[in-house]
Amino acid sequence: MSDNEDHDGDAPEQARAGNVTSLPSATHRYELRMLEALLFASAEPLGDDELAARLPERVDIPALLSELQQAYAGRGVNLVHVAGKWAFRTADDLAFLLRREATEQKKLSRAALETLAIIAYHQPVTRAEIEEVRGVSTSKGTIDVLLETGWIRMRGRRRTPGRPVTYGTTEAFLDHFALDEVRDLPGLEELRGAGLLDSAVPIDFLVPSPDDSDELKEDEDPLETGDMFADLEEEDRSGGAGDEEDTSER
Amino acid sequence: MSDNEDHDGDAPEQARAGNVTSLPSATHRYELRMLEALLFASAEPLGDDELAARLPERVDIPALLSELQQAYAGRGVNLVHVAGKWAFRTADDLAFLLRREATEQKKLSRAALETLAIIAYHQPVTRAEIEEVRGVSTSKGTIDVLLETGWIRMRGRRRTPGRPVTYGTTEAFLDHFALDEVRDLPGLEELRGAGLLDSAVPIDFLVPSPDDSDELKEDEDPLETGDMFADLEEEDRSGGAGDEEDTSER
Amino acid sequence: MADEEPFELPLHDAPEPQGPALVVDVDGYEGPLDLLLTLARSQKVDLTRISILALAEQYLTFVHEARKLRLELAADYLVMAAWLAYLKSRLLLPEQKDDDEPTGEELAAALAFRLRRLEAMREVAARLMNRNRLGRDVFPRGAPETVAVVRRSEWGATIYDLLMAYASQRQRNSVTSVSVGKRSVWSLADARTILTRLVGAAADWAPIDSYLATYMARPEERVSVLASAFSASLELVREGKVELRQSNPFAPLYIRWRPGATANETAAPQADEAAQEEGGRAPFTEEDDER
Repeated sequence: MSDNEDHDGDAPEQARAGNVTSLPSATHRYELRMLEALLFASAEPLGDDELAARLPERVDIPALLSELQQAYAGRGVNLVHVAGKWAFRTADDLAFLLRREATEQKKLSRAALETLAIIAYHQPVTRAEIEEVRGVSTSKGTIDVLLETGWIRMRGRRRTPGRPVTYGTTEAFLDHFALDEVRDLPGLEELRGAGLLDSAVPIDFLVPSPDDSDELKEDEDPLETGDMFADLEEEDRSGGAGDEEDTSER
Repeated sequence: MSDNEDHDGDAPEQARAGNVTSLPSATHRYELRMLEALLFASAEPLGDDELAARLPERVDIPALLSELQQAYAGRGVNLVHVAGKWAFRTADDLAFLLRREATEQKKLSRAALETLAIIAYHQPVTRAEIEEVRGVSTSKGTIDVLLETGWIRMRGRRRTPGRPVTYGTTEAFLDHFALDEVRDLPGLEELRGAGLLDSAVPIDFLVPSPDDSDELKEDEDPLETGDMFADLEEEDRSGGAGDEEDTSER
Repeated sequence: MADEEPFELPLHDAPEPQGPALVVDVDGYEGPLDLLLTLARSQKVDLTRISILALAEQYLTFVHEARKLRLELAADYLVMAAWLAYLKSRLLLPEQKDDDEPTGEELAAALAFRLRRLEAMREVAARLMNRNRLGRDVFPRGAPETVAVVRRSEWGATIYDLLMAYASQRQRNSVTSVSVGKRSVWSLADARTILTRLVGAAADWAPIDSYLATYMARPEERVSVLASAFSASLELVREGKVELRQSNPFAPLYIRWRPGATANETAAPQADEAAQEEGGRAPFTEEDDER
């Protein structure tokens, strides 16, 4: 037991080192044990005064603390000084032991699914265009959730007044939906064949053939630095109606 | 990350000291630290399987545990084996120091204490059997108080007429009374030797020993869903005398 | 342990076979077996060497005294008394050879066993309580570091969900635009009601468009509003209620309430029809009937 020996070894060493403090090594050890137990059992970090109140009077608390701290220095648990008080804490490098990953299965809301579908089929597409297809305004939250899935991305800015951000799908989108390329998304006839569209759709009803190529279109400008954050917020401010829609639609 | 540096620093030292054992000493020390951190961080005892799940695969957990236990043997905090698991607990001789940490313990009535002892030593045991030993009917309140402590549990149903619920002790019981297993109950051997754990009048053969294993006995059926609540009440109704006794008992 | 309840009753509670201590209420005992155990202790001998006969007598005396004092005794105590009386008789009477029942000695042994077992349970309960107990004598880590759970969301959606969402919303929107068109048609009755109300309230010529402006905000309704309003105004002219004027083709069309046919006059017969109900609502009622 290397740790124990280390510790046991300390007392005689100290005794040898200085005769003044050598005498009460059993007492010293007992004091160290008391301090250790107090700090271990306490629900809160303990300050010097709190320790003093619980330990016998003549105990040299600072000396004991620094000894205990050294004893635990290389260990799995360390004695740390936090906010002027003392507490045992798991060593920083072992924090990963106390972490567990939990994956939560979440389902996309209908609004998010619809928005995602429009982005997939109509990309590159702006928020205003999504709203036009859906017939309702789209909350920023919906776009945010989709960005979080990693399935959509901001592609650029449309070269029109207001220079709105254009959205498109990502490779992760293709991965998730097991699509080889975005052009594999079924077209009008296939949707109808699958019974997803009934035959009563108007004559001018079109299902675009999607294109997620990285290359910007002629009417797209690249995103500027900072677009990732600042401009989304800007959009949010302009689309005040978005939040209302979120609740009404479901 | 001072801890990490310490750790790194130790390895070469140890390597210098003895070349034979030097090679895995850094790893060994790291494993010991991980084990220490895991056990120190938890207020509940951890079983070998729980430790194994959190430590790298090749780690020799039993060896590390006994090493750690020795390291802490004379300290203010000890590594103890309770309920078949491992936990750090303050040394028992320092109890006086920690009075302030003591949690308010609900005082058990004499009836509850006797009932607890009978459940512990005679488990699995039915209420009728408890009453037979005590010579008095047991109020539902007594069983409820014990269930509330978390020290006893309903195990199953005895396969006899009326299918009475059987009771046994829990892991929390073992943890609370610092018992490694139910066979470590104080005085168990003497009681068994004197035939006092037998339910019937003295016979020298067939001396049962208490058993808190989760596995049901041949004459036990599992509890059904809803047993936890409904059937206790049912029992209560049948044991009308119980309530009277409840007031007298205290 | 000082803080545990004692298992033995305090001495002053222990009843003497004779004397005022008997008045002690039975509530102090955990049932008849407990009472017997307390009485047995007063024999001051090892439980294995106790005189069951003497014990039975003590118990019966106790119960007798209690009844004399008209103390309420729980049924348990009386059952035990009856059993002990039986036991006493078995112990005192000579053995009967042809008896299937257990002998007095066997019964006495059974009682002695039960007393010893109860006492043993009390002893081990005390020993259990005196162990190092968690939270009283030994302590766990006061500030356990709980395992932090890092949540990662995994979004689920199938290609079918996606296509369903796409197809259904596109279809939904292609259908709703038709139904909006239907709803935006102005009926002749609507136009008549509104014109009567608005034009009747004004005194002079005014372009008919000025009355309709607010109803033509939605472009898809514009045509319908104009057409219905024009038809309605022609009808009102035929009835002699309003006058129309247009300077030349495609010039603004002016409308006014015909002088003499005041709004009040026209309202009067309608109000009659509506059985004197609120005049303001009457035109609606009339128009509804026409429909």
